[in-house]
Amino acid sequence: MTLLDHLFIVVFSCLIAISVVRNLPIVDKLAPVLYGLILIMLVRMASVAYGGDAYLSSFSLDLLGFKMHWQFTALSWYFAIITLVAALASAVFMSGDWGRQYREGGGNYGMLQLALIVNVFSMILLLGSGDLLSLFIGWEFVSWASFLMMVLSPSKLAKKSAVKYIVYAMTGAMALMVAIVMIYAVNDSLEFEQISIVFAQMSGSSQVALVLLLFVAFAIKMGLLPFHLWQAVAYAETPGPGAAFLGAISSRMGMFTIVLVIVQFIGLGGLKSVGTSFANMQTLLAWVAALTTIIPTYIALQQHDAKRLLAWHGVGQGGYMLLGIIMFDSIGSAGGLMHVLNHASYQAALFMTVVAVMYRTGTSDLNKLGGLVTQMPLTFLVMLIGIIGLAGLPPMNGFVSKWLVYRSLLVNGQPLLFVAAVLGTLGTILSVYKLIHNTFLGQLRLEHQNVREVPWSMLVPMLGLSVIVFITGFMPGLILPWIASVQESVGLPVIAHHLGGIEYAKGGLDMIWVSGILFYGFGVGALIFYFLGGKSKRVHQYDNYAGGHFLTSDVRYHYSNNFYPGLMHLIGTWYRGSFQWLENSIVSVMSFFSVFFENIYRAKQPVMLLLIGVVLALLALYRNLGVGA
Amino acid sequence: MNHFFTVEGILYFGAISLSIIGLFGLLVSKNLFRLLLSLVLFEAGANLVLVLSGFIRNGIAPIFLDGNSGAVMNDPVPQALVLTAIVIGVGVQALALSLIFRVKKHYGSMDMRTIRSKLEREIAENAGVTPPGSNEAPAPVKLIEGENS
Amino acid sequence: MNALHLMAELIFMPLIAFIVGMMMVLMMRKISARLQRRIGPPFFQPLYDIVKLYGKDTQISHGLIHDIGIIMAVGGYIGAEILLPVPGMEGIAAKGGVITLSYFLMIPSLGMALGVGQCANPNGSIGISRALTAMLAYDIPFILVVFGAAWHYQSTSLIGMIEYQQVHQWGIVEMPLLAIAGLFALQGMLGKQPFEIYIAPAEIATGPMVEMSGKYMGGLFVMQTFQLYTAGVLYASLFLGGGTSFLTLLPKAFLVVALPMSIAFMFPRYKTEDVIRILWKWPVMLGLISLAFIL
Amino acid sequence: MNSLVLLMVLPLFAAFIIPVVAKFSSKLALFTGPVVLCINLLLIMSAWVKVGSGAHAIFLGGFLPPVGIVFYIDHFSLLFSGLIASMVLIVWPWDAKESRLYSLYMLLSAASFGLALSADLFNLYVFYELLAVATYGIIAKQKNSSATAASLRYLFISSAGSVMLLLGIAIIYTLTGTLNIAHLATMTENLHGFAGLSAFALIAIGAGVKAEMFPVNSWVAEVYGTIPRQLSALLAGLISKLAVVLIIKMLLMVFQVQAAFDLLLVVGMLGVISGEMVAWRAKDMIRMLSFSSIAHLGVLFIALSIGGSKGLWLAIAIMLHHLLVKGGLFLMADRFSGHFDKLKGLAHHSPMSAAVFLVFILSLLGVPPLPGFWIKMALVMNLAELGGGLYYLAIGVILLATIIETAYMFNLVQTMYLKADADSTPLNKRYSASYTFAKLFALLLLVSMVFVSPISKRLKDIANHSANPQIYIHTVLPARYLGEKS
Amino acid sequence: MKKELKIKQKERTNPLAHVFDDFIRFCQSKSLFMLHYCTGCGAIELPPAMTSRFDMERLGIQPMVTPRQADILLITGYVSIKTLKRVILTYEQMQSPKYVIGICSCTVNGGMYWQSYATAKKLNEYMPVDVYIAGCMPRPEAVMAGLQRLKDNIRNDKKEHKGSAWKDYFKRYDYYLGNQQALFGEDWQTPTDIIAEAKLYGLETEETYGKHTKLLEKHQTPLLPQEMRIK
Repeated sequence: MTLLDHLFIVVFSCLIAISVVRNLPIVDKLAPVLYGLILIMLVRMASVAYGGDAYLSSFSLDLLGFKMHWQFTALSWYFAIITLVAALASAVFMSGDWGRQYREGGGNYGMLQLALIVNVFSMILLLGSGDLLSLFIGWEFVSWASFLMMVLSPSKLAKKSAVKYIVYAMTGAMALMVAIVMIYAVNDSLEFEQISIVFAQMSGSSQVALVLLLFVAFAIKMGLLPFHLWQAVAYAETPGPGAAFLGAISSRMGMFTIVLVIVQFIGLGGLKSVGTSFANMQTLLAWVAALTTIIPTYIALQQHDAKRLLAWHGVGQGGYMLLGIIMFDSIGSAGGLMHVLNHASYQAALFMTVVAVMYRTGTSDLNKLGGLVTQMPLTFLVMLIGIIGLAGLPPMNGFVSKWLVYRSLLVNGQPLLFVAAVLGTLGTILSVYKLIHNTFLGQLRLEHQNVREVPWSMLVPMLGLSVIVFITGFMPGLILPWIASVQESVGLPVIAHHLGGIEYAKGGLDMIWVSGILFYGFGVGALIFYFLGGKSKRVHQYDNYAGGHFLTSDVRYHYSNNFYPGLMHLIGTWYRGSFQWLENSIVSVMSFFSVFFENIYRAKQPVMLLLIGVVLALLALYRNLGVGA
Repeated sequence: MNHFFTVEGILYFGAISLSIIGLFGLLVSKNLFRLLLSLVLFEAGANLVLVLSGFIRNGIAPIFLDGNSGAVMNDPVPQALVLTAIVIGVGVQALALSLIFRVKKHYGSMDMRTIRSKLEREIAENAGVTPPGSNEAPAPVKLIEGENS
Repeated sequence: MNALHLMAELIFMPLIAFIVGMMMVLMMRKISARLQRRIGPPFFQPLYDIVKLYGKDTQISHGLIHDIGIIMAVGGYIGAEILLPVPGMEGIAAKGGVITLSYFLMIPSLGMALGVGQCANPNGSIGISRALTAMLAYDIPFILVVFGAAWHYQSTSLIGMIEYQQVHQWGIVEMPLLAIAGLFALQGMLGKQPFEIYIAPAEIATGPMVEMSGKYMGGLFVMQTFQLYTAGVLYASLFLGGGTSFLTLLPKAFLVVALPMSIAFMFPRYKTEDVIRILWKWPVMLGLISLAFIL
Repeated sequence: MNSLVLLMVLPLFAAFIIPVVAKFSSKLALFTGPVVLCINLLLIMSAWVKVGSGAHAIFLGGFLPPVGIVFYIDHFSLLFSGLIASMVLIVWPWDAKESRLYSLYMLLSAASFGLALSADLFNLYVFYELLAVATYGIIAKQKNSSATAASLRYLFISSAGSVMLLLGIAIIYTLTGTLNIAHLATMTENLHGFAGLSAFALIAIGAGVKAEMFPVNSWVAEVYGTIPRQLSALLAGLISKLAVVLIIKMLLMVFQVQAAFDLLLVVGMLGVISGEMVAWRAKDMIRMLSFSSIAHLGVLFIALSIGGSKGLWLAIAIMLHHLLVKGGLFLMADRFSGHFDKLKGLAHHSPMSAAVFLVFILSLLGVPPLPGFWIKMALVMNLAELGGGLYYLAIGVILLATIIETAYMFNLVQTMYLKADADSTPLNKRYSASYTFAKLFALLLLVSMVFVSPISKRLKDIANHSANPQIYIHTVLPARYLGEKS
Repeated sequence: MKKELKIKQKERTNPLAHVFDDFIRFCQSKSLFMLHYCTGCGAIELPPAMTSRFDMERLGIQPMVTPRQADILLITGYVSIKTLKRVILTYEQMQSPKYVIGICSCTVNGGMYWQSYATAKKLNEYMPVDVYIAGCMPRPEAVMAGLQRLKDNIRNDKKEHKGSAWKDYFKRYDYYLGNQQALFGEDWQTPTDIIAEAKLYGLETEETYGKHTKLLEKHQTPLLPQEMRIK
């Protein structure tokens, strides 16, 4: 009974426990404890993250001639630790006052807790998969689990977007099944090593087919460009902390499988050999990643619902991870992998702040909020740290992984990709400022005068996550060993790192010094501000320059709607929703065929069909055999 | 084409043309009864083909053999088979006739097309659904709740 | 680099930046005056303005975030100065390269944006939305220039770049088009005339500075000095070979800052979308062409 | 072993006795049918044990083949006859009071037993016709008169199909001079020409009418739309499978040639695509289920096109799975009557029926733990092993069908879990036997989820045993006949 | 003629503070931001003062847009009652040390509108005025001279006390408020809170409060700034 078996057993028993006790009041206390327990089990296996070898599970199934076994490598441990921390945070968030309000609002609270543990269980199962078939089963479990989480919210739009998600997810699963079948057909085994062996033997066109199928399957889950339409609406409509959990880690399972299958077993040589010299598969993937950083970010810029805005950013940041990993060099892949953890931390924190604002004000529409910084200062602090992380500015961890991605683009000499990534970053800065400005800054509305700070049960996970965002930013050396051991286990060049940051021949990064200098600068600025200048008088929000006009409460003196008019004048016409049009056209083609077949079935005289069928069959046989009577 | 003008060639041609006529009748005719008759022709043609499969040129029917086993005999087995096939055909056609009477009584018309569209509308109604793509009148728009239910 | 040397650098680098920056502000106002055939302000005018603003008896604040905004604005630039190597003093340029520096230049604008946000004045918010859009506009060519330079000098640390240029010719000689694109981007970065829509005085009452009084306005003036100094010295060390001593560095920096200034006062103000269109069209095109040569 | 003929004789006898018995006491008439079926079930069980892994042939009337009619008994045919007996018992119309309907059911089961057991081509044709007549009778017997119209239209297409079947048999007879399948199996070489294959095509499409094959299954929507749910469960679940058994007998023994496989493959793919597409547009449960059963029979044909024992094993597994799932869904269908929008909030009224519905759908889609997944996985793996463009196209079609199925099934599930509003019909919650049987089927499905590997091993030996022609020929044809011939 | 009103703010005594204060006053005199608020016809004289002929920038004076940044409030020309409301709000939004320069004789004594019903005759009744520049539109030279005078007053305010008239607004706020209420009615109020400002910076005297401030408290709901609170 290896440690991995203990982990599986503990997770499964937690699933049973929560499903039994989910409608009783004690689930609020039990859920966080259980997730903490799983986290401890995971930490016990931490040796794999510091260069130890993978844990093999003693379970193995042999069904219908397919052998299945499970293992836990450094890669799976890295993703598992992110999943567990995100699950613990959202469980603590869920089981406090938010849960009580959700229950009173008619939501099915027990099912939400169950959905969370089912998600965690299926993710652990996927992460622990040892061969292609267990990977596929884990993959299906994860898609169905997140469908279960999405379908819980009572709104009609949520259910419609959940169904749209499951259709996308099933398309991905079927593409994965075809790829697995192509690999199985060659020499009847489903081990991971088979991928590289089979890939080497394959002809050019089927190589392209295999890589494209694998990429389509994983891109759908990660919401990369052509398949990104489902993710934002689905995650925005998921109830409260569920959105935080899904936004943080659920779509990163696609990243796990991309690293596991495409990076580890097909590798850079494989990708480069596929396709013509100019447009090989690596440039294609890189450009999909680059476009994914830009287009969803600028769609997010347009949203006026906070959850939708954050969900679109989740899609955008996925592009960074792929951009980093596709460079296949030490710093690029380290940047991509680290971005998974960074993004999970601040995306979960930001989603929780938006849910906290909804908990107090009842709406997340950016045009109906404003000025809440005086009422909810701690939530503002968490959102501030979160947006600095999301925008990738120095003190926070987002900067470290973005710096790594930029550095690798610089070293590999990719100017256009570099500009695309920067375009994505700037778009993020613009839209996160719009988020924090419209929610917390500006004029406070009358109806929000007596809004109070959210209770501690919601503040603790938010503050915890923002501490993680800051600590991993200030001392990236804490998580870089994990990434180094992941790189080693996946066969990528390992990154040289120390506690402060990254050593690199042509210009490294030392976050302790950089953040130190920044705080030194803030200290000097504060000194100048408080000691050189005199006392300043706090004034009411109506004591404001308005060209001599007397401000009163009947006219709202606040600017939030259509926040970037200049930018929108220029690029407004580019939002033609061409992907939406593509999706609609596919659906209309399908409905055309279905009407065509339906009319066949309404034939007046079915014998006609019989005659046509017989004649065609005989013709086919005649041609097929090619010989006369 | 040489064996076409032999005896069995002509007989085969007759049998096959009979079944083709029956098939053509099935395709073209609208009236139920004419459909049934063309079905009868079609089955008769097929039975003829089955009988002919046992035909051997200038063989005589086995019944006429009085002991001398030297002569060439036609194969009796398909004839036995045809008997059952004809009996089955008759049974089916009788059942079809009774069904046609009840359908005529209920739908009041013998035209297959009106029966089909009426049948389709009845199925859709008892399933509570608008009939699929009925091209007569477009589905009535529900202006007022329950107004045109 | 012992602790004492570092402590000295931590203090003197921002101080030098402040002084040189004030001289640059003076030069700017003198150039604009001379162009209008006026005499222009006396020599110490920037110092007087800043001291007067800090010496104000009363000033208003809209909340803690308003104060923190100004602190982040000034502090961000002080941090950026230490990342910017000057002859004799290198600060921690080795620890973070030119990418970190370009991110450091974004922190003050974000800090100011937060501060202005809490002023709850729509003029300020409109100004900030235009300022961030302008940042989006000028940062693309700037990043392209940084990419070209880093790729050409094969390192991202400014010290390495300066040494390379001491040995070989200056950057401007080897990458002329990139230098021109850099100037174009510099025009946008300094927020001078053609791209100055976000502090349009008549239209949105100087945008972000609408509610800044006393020491808050003083902070922004100090930030302006740092901004000019950083732009000048960064451009000089990227393309004009930096200076082995201050005597060689300062004339270059002043020249670099003087050029956009003199161009600036000829132009009216562009609309925001025109700012983006121009800054995304011409400098980016120039940059890409020059990159084609370098790569 | 000869008692197995009783399987066919008893129901026929009962079919004619029931109207007479009904004169005396209607209760006796009510019970004769199920009693006969129970006896048959017992006979089948005893035969199953006796046959063991071997096979047995019964020569009717003592005439040795190739003249006489032969019944071939092995686990494959016993399995089917067991299914027939149990399915007709489940679907027995207890509330219908006419004795004539019971005799028609008896006729139906007699014909099915005959079809499952007999090994002679013309004999198969006779039982196929008997089955057809019994089906027309039962469909026409329903109270609403639209059923008569549906059965009339069904009669026309089906009898046209059986004429095609007759033509096929005639061609085979002209080519080989015999109709005993074992005898045919020995002289396959002259059947593999164009004439032989065209005979197979005629037989396949002729029998295809009842097996809901693509071009000829337009009757499905009309008939299932008018008859009660239990009967459509029987028809969709089992009777269509019996027609496929007829094709299987011909395919396995005689026509193991690539041209035949390609024909079945193309027809199967068209069936899958057309079934799924129209089911996607369906707006009520019965129409959706009928087109979904067309699609799944298409999958069955694709499985058959793999050929050999592997193909047969997959076909049997798919047939059993489809019987359980489609039968269960049809049995539950009267709980989901009416337009989908009317089903809003159904899951909150009766969570149990929604849960059972979900289990069936998830197994239909092939979601991992459920047996549906293992069957789909094995099917796709075997198709890939054969290689070749057409087979990969088949894989693509099957998986595309799964995606379309997910779309419309979960659109329905989503409306069920919505909040009920004004015009959603209250559930008819009265007790109905078929709902309990549907729950039994769901339970069977979940149980089989646990025993997937033993069941699949069992099915594999049945398939290996009944798929190789040598065993078939040796049990049916006497040794001395073979002696001279081979 | 007015008795010297004692304000609570203590003068800093230590010598270093003196040097420092002198330096700040010197810089204040050298750098003045002018809020160009064109209330009347006199405004046309200011552009020439700023352009190349007279070049106000030599004196360190820059035009600024918002009252928050401005030091000098130039009231040019007659002040109608309606404009006076905006002038007072702008004045109160300016940060002290702030100076008011009344240009044109209309601000001094009503000028040619001396008997009009619609204008405010004496500007210094409503706010303390530092320098008056008479003339029915004084020429730019006069404006420059007035500005120069203001600079001198600021520089040697210590001796002549002519440069800190702005304190008078806080010291005798009740008098000014009374005049304003006489003009605009009892319920006259501005969103700026002068009393709290006086308290904060210790510029209040016994004359700051009086009958009129009590009227103000009766009408104005105190606009207290939202304090940031955790719970």
